[in-house]
Amino acid sequence: MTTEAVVPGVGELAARIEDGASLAIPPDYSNVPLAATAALIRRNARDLNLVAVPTSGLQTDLLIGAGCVASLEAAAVSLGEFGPAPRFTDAIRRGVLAMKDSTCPAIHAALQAGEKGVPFMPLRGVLGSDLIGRRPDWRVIDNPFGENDPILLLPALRPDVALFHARRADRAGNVWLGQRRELVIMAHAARRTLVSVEEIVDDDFLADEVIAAGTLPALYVEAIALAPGGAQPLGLEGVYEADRARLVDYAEMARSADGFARWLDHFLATKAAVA
Amino acid sequence: MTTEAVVPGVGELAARIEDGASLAIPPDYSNVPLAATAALIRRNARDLNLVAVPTSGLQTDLLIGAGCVASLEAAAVSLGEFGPAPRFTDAIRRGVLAMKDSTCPAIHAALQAGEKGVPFMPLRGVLGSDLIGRRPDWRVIDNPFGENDPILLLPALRPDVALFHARRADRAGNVWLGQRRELVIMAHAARRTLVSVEEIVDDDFLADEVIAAGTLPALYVEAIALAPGGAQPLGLEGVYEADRARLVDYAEMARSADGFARWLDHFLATKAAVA
Amino acid sequence: MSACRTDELCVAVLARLIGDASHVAVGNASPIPGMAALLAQSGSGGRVRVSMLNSRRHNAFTDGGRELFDCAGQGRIDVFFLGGGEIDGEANLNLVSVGDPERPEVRFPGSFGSAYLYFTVPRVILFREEHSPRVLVPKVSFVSAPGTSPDNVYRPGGPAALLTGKALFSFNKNKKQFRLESVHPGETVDTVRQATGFEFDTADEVTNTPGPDPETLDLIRGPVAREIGEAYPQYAARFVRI
Amino acid sequence: MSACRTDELCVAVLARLIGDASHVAVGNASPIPGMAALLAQSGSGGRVRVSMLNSRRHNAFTDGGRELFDCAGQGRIDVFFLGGGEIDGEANLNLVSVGDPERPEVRFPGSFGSAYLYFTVPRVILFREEHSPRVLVPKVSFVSAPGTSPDNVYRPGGPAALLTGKALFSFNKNKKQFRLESVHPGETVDTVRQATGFEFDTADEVTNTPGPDPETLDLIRGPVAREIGEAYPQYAARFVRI
Repeated sequence: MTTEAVVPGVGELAARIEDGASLAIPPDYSNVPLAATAALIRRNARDLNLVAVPTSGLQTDLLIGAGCVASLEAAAVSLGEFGPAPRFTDAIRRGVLAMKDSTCPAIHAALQAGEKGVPFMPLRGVLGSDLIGRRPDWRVIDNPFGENDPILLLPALRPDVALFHARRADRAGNVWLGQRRELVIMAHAARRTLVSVEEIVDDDFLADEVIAAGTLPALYVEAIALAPGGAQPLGLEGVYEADRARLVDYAEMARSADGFARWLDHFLATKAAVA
Repeated sequence: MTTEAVVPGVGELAARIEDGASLAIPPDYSNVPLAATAALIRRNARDLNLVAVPTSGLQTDLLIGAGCVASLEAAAVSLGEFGPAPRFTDAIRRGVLAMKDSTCPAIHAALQAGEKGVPFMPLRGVLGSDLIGRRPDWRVIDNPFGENDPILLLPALRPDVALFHARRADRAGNVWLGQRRELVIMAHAARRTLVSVEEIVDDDFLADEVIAAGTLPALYVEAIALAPGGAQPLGLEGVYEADRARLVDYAEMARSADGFARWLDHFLATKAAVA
Repeated sequence: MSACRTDELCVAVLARLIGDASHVAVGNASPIPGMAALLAQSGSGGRVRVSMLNSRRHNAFTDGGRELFDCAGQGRIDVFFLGGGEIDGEANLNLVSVGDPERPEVRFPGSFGSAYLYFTVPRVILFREEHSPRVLVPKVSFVSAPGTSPDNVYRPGGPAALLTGKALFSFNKNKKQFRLESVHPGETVDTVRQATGFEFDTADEVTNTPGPDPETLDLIRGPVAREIGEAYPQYAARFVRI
Repeated sequence: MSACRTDELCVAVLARLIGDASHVAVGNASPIPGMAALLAQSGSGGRVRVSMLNSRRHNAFTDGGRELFDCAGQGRIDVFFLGGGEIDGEANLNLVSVGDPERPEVRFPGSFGSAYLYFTVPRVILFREEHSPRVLVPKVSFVSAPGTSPDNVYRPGGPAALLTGKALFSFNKNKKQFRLESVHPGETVDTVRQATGFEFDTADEVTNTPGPDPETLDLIRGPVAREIGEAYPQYAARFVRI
């Protein structure tokens, strides 16, 4: 409808994420909002409750290392081919991070429950996993349609905020996501959605039925900020490749708190320069 | 992968739908496979258990009038602006159709349960509706995450076959559906999916990320048949408009069994001519 | 008040009932609610978001048939319109059948999304132009969607008002009763009572339903009628006058 | 049998284990299973469908992150690969941590989809190149995904085999036990037993794991290695020789 959704920059996105908010974030291979993450660290965000959809990597490791995170729900956290996520691993080993270990389809299903406005979603599998004993918020019931057939129920996830980076938005606030439909569900399930984008274009994404098929309507989007290179040093499919050298550096440097601080300083400086 | 999915015509689709099968079909505004429906009637299909996703109109009325239907699950059946569905209404009033009245989101949710391979899906609302008393397959339980909080559970729908018409398929069997994602869920939930299309093209829909975002992968598609005009006399978005005169005729003629038979004869003859 | 037809009056009244909702959704086969939504949007300077299922232009949904319902479940739809083959005095809606459901005397198309949206959309406006004892019955023969629910039932939504071709009622969910608020031109409390199969409360002062002012009527007959033509071509002709 | 490296041997063995599955899926960070899937596809004349999450070319999913799991829930995936930081003799997998989970000595990335896919995919092939008492433990410290389940638990899937850099085991779910089927070149039953932290059964005749024939090895070092480069550029170089 209007261009009210467009805000000046990722700083404005970060300002809209309150301390203590539950924050849904994408997996490392998809639309990671690292410019907005730098802004969150710069504004000294605290006590965030991260929900990785369904895994995370550099973004979560940065936020943990910078002291922004109170709790984390994830099916996994790692830097993928670059190795373990050092600040995550360190925080877990020191017992300073409230970790809610999950499994990928459980996070997807719980977000779908949030999307549908139902209080829970059933999921097959998982029974007998030690994950269940550490998730007092999960329930196992006997399938009401079966007999002696236990099944896991997951409470709906409705994160306060979904935050991700995308290639393109139009001026009405519609965001093209293509096949990255986990981000669509994330936005539907979250109460508010904030998006950084590579570019804001004049087309109306909903007017073209082919584009519309991969578009998250503005209806779900509270604010959009322009952030070219907003996923770097991670890659953004179809736009830029990951900066492998910087990621190798991270995996190495972040093994110590000092090394992490040095990498982070450089990262914040780089992001500040382009913001 | 291969072009094995492409079969000679809608007759071959109809041959793959066994008598007694449960058959998921789209709403009247979206991709109605009327050429394939004519083929089903021509092959004298019997005892079909229709699942309208979530409503239906002309297609269901034709199949009922031609004696192909044993039962029907639907949130509504009507010819929309053209009035009530006469053969449906007649069959209900004579008590010869096993009707499972539902509500739109219940059918969507039950198909999502089928899509996810879970035995049921919860749904808010509906409590206190007389629909529930007539659906012994539905259950009301107390929300395990709440207290004194009744909630409806719907058993998963996994139709034997999903049948619909689409604009385009590629030679690998990928089908472009755009925003008609109820058809994607229908295909995921059904054990087998049969599709008639306006055209089969040489492109690879999965190679183009913008097209891919609206594409049902061949993985879910058992057979595709070319059927230009395959939704007529209903319309197909972006391709042709509904033939309003023929629909007005139908609404009028089908009020009697004789009139229905005359309209049907003409319809079958027309469809045979182009098949 | 300008002289206007009943359907034009209904468009104006429904638009007032939409008020400053941020998101109003309109189901299929609902041209008058659709026009009302467009009128409300126009009056709000575009701030009211309209999702009209029959429309391509006024329909931002991209996720298939379930999106309307999921969106309502998320609490993102403020106003929706429902009707019914029968509506009773407790705001129960019947969209299924009259008589024994196994061999009904009358069969309606079916419940559509009513059994869900009546619970999940905060303000559901009931609209049925026919105002007769056949439609407005003492007790519906089949409850597609109940007007009220026990306190322990999750129900953020429910009926806010009932508009017919003769009158406007509000609904009091504690009393489970409609209250006659205003009668349309040519009607009185008595003619409305005669045409209504259920008991209802009456406002202390039942007014005449105010019609659209000349500017609003121009909007209805001009841009709004032309705009609805995209979704309901057969309806536009009925309204366009300027 | 041609002289080949252990990783090349593993590709060949995994491809044989895939057999004539109609749909094999490969998770992230799984280049050797990915190569095996491509090899099996090539051997089947393209009939084996491969869904490799890391790939764009060999990945038909268009519905976002949940599609792999939904697809498995629908029964449309026949073979999947899992590994683990720890694997015990009952085929329990640990992808979470070693020691008290509140203050673990070792933290792995997390369970990913293992707790679900181990139940829903009929033939799960366990693959871990490192074969040591550290990985193959008597009892995992944390069960991400159990190897077996009570009879009343819905479980169409489970472990079919375990391949390491030293040996191939089958799994008997009734005995809840691995059975050593073959040892790789340079290994014996004894060296394998020494490197394994859990008890296992042995086949009546433990054979030498057959490696790829020359044609297969050419495929691995040629088209398959080049093809995996699209998904795992850093891996292709390690394999391409022709």
